[in-house]
Amino acid sequence: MDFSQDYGIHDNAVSTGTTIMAVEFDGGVVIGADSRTSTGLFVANRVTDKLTRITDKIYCCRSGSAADTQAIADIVAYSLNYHENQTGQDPLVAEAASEFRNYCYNYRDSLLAGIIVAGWDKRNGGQVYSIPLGGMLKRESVTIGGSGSSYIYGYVREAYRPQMNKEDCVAFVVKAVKHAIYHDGSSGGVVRIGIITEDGIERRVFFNTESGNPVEIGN
Amino acid sequence: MHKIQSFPEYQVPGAQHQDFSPYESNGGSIVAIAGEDYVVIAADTRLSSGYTIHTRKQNKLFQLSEKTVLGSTGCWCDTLALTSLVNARMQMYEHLHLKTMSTEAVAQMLSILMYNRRFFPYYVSNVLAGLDSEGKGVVYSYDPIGHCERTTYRAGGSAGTLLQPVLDNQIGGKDRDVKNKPKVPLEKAKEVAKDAFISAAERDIYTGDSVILKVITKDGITEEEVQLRKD
Amino acid sequence: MASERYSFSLTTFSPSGKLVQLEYALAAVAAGATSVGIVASDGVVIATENKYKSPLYEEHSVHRVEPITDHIGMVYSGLVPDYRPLLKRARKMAQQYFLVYKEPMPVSQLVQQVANVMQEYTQSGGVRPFGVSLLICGWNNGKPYLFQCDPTGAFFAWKATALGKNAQSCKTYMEKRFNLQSNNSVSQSLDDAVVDAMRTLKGGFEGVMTKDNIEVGICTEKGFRRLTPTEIDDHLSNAN
Amino acid sequence: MYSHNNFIQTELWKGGPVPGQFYNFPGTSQDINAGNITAPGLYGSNRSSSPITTGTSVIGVKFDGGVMIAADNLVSYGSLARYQDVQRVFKINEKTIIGAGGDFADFQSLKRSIDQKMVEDMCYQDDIEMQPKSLYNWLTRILYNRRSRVNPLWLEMVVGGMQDGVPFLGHVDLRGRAYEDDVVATGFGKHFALPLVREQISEGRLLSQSEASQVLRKCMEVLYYRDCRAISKYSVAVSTAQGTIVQGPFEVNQNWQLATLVKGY
Amino acid sequence: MNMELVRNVPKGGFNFDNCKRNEMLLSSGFQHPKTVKTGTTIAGIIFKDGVILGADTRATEGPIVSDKNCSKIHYLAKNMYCCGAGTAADTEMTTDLIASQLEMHRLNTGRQVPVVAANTLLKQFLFRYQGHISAALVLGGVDKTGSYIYCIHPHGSTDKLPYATMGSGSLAAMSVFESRWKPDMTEEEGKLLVRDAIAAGVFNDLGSGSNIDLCVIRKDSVDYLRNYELANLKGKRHGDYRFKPGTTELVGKEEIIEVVPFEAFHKKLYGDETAEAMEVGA
Amino acid sequence: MSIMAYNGGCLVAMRGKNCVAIATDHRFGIQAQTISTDFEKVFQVNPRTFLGLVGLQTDILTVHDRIMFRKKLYEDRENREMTPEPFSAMISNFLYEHRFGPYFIEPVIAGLHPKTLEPFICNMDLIGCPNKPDDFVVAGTCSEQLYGMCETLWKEDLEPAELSEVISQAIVSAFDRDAISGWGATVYIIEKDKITKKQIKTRMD
Repeated sequence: MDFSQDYGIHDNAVSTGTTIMAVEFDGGVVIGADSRTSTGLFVANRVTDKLTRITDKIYCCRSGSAADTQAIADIVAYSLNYHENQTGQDPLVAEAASEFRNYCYNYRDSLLAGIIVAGWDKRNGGQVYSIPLGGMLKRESVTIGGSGSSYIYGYVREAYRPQMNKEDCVAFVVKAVKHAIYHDGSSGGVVRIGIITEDGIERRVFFNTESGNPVEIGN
Repeated sequence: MHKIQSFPEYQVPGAQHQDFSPYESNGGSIVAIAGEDYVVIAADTRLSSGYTIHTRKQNKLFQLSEKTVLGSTGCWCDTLALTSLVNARMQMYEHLHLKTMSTEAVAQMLSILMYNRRFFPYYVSNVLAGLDSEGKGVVYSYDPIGHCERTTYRAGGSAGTLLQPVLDNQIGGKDRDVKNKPKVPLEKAKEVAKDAFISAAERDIYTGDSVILKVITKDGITEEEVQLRKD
Repeated sequence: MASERYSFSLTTFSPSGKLVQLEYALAAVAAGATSVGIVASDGVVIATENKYKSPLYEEHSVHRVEPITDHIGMVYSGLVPDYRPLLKRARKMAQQYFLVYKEPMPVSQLVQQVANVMQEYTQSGGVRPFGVSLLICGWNNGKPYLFQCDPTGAFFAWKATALGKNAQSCKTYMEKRFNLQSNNSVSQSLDDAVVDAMRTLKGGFEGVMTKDNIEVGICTEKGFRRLTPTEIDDHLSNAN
Repeated sequence: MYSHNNFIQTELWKGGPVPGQFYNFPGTSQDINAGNITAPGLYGSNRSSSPITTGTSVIGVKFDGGVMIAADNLVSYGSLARYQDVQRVFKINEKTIIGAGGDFADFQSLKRSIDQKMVEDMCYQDDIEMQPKSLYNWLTRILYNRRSRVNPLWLEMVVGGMQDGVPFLGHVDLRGRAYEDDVVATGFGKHFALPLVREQISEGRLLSQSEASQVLRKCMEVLYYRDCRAISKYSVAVSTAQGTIVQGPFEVNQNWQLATLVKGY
Repeated sequence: MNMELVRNVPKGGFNFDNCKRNEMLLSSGFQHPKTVKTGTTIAGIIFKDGVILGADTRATEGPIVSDKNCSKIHYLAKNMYCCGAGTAADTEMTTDLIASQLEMHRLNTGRQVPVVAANTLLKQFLFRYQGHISAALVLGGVDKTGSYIYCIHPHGSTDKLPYATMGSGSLAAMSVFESRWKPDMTEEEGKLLVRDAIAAGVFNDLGSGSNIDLCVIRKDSVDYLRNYELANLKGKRHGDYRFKPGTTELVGKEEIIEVVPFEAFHKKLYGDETAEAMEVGA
Repeated sequence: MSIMAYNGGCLVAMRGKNCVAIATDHRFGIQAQTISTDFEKVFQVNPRTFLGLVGLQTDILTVHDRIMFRKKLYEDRENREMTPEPFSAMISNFLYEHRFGPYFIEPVIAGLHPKTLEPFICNMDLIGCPNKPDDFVVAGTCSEQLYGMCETLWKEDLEPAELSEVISQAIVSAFDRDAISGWGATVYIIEKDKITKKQIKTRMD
């Protein structure tokens, strides 16, 4: 009997139907994400943290199946930590991205994961790598991902300028994710922002209020 | 096939492709017990589907005349359609013949109305209770396509399988070394009907909230409500 | 020595019918620190030396008395490194038993299984016997139990026993005490047993016995636990 | 050998009994499972159709002296939150209000018919207005009719108003399943709003008008948090003895302070 | 003797021997049998001094209630409990297994296990089975670093939250949390809130029912409040359903089987062969 | 149709005052065809413990064999009687081992603890989820009918004689409304020092 006929609440896998984004700037990267996790039409978690720590200066933004992306992120974090201990050096962002790519590509038929890897390293500064479904890997100076991203390609293309400073990047990402939240039913909640520089990460949360202007709160 | 499927670029992301079934089970149970000069019919008042309770106070007993009450559960929209049809037919009969339909006639008509929809049946479990032309209590039970059976007691609806053996045992007096089956007094019938629902509410998730009990005698119809579990 | 010719492989008997590797393993045990165990009517105690060769050691960091489940505990004489894997295996066995039968593993069952493991290591290729003997104590069926497991895979139930360096003198001491008692035990009660265990250990103890160089575990109806240094101190004053 | 006679099953009477085999047991339950009953013949059993432009929950509550129906102002196009200023609750006349969830195109077509009726009503100039129960029954029959043709209007509606001076509140869905209660809801509202309102009206107590609007406001807030197809703006239709009125749009209260407490997974 | 070598002795882990046969049986048109599900409302919150977990007590087999008073708050460790929804056997066995791993971890490390360790064990276990073990869990616990509630889905994804619900009644329970939860509640407020959330599930979701269980975990104490509230009692029967002895007709006379001592019974049941067989072997 | 109903059959166990009862029908069929009418599904596994298995007949035999093997292993190894609690835990564990390729049976266990004489009843689904209520447990093709009967007839603290009547009436009335169970029934009443076995007269159709 189709008990949960209505909205696929119980049978569906949990997915982060998501908008995620990352931008490089001189000296670091800004990453951003909405905070909605859904099963079918039900919001399973409205304050999800999709910005996941891999090392102190490398983070990933997760979209796709929550279970798959969490599992991969855990494995990569473990292996980079091991790498760090073995070599005594901070891993490169490219190494992290390549590690992610390996999992996403090798298990492309059994995983549903679209990931953005972003961070800062000594050799190349702030970097953003995009790993969409299928497991290809591409470095980009600005990238977006997740179901909500299709609504903001135009905006991102229009509003992005190379060489933006940090705060401009933050404003740009917040605004873009807010647009996606506004249009995409699978994205919602607050906008979480991470600013990764040489000094590590600074986290901010922007509420999505009536006025349309994001309100910054300390974190 | 929908036209949209041949134009994949126009498919709507996130639109839910839902299969439509015209039927839905809305739960509910009925118990009817006929005696020498009375008939008791009871139904619970929970209307539900899936895991949701739509309302806790849906009366599923339809009084058709002074002597006849129909209990109907299953697909609630079919119940609504069927009972309003029965009501209309009975009114037509009354206008045409200048008398109220007898219980036997209602029973027969109901069977025909249901068989009319043989290949797209009313998905309902009907139990008709009334006094026959001799004033004796009588119960008719139906399958979804109109097969009609005259009995003295019957349990139907979602907890029908649970309760039928209880009635067999307590009212029918089966499986016992009883040579002369005693006639069931009205009080006993009411007791068993209520207790049957208490049992059903324990184990059938679609039966609960409260039970409405109607007693038809030559003096008319009385109604009683007993509360059941609400979970 | 002639026996050395037959000691290159574990699975080879000497002409006199001995497995000399096992005798060497027992020798390793006999050279280990002394452990004693005493059963009383209301519980069982196990105790051992935990001496440090240098004052630079951090005390109470590595334990010799360890719990296996809530109601079973263990101590050893012999080689520490061999003790750890056995302890881990024992804990796992106890957990697996509980998962299947939803009742705590009887002490005798655990002992049998641990002994099975130890026996396997006397007969398999590429391994050597464990260099430890174990004292396993526990409570079930409303009774205290004390078992000994040897590297050979043999196991015994005791009212009181000792392992390690001074085992023989300890046993002699306890036998004497046993003969003085009339209740088929070395001690009157668990509290007495703790004190008796300390006195027994003291027999061959080099240096001064303090709360920091012995370990004591007790098992009663309430389960198994290691005594804290303060508790040991209290009992030590009685033992003197 | 004999067990491989599956071809008989399909050839002779699909779904019927094969010699020596049962197809319908008492006690194995589920034999009268809605999903399994097929309607062979002209119509086929299932029709695969899907609503495109949809509205989500509608909630209706009775209070002492009237009825209130609330719904948010969104009509989605799949997962796109496309039209964010659509009213989904309506005043039909001075005695009747209605709220609609489901396929909004289907609703608009129904609404045109209803409006037509209102014009007719007005033309008679007899001061007789359609009452909510009439509309409720009419909708039930329309929807049942369409479902019986296995071509449903993909709708779930709440009808309310004053029936002979007494508050009336009913619910009709795409199959023509209709019932009345003191609180009704459609879609996600069934899961989120009913518990919240039922908690307050247990023991048969009726809410006051301000309590009713308070609890509706709370429900709309929860729905905004937890329904992927809801937005924060909503409208309310109210019917009392004084007449009917649609109010709004209102903005729900939001509290996201929670987000600052959560980090990692 | 190495008992593990003997045929049919459980090696641990799942056994897939029957899969092929079952697939064949079921492909000839038989339905797969139903397992007991706990439709369930489970919930957990963090309050000022710890966490509170709650659950209903109904287990169902399709539309039939198969257990009216099952307990869905499972023990994991002294400082952690875990509510389970989904297939009853799965939640039961999964939590038992993890509890046992945690106990071993505790003994081997010699210190209290942090809640996050339980979360990791659970999510990795469930992820390995890719959702085929249908256990939806709310894990709650207190350790040295603070109080935690984790929401664990069958596929192995987790959410760390201050309040969480799961099961078929999760929506009803969540509506209560969303409208009344606030940070730093007192224990009394917290218990009332969780009770209300579970009650919302019990009374509005048909998959949940019967009683309300609570479990309060504080820094150094736990209150497992089994049947905290008997929300639904069986109605009082009106009739008397006793039978006179001899009502049921028998075939022949009743037979009395003597209760023999275990040893004799064992011998009778298995015969004496075992002893002989051993001797032959020797 | 469920594979569990292929051979038909039903079981019920009840708790009484210092006693337990377990009842089984006698039918073994293949779908509608009745093969034999003396297939009892209840086995005495210890002096005061009974195990009932209902479902696919081939699995009843297999599972019974395997469980008895494991039980004997336990009893020989530990040299003591297996009490009902660990016995049912073991069955639960055995069934869950086959989580992804289950045996199509449902067990019912009824007995008295050999020492404390505490009554014990338990049933499980086919993958071993234990259910130990303090009233009654049912299994088989007419479990719904049995639920209805037991909920109505059972009450606390029934004496052995009363319990015997209640369980007999419950199973007979229940399987009279089930086409693939019945053809006779056996009831066992387990008390401290005796077990009463009764064959009940029933319809044979």
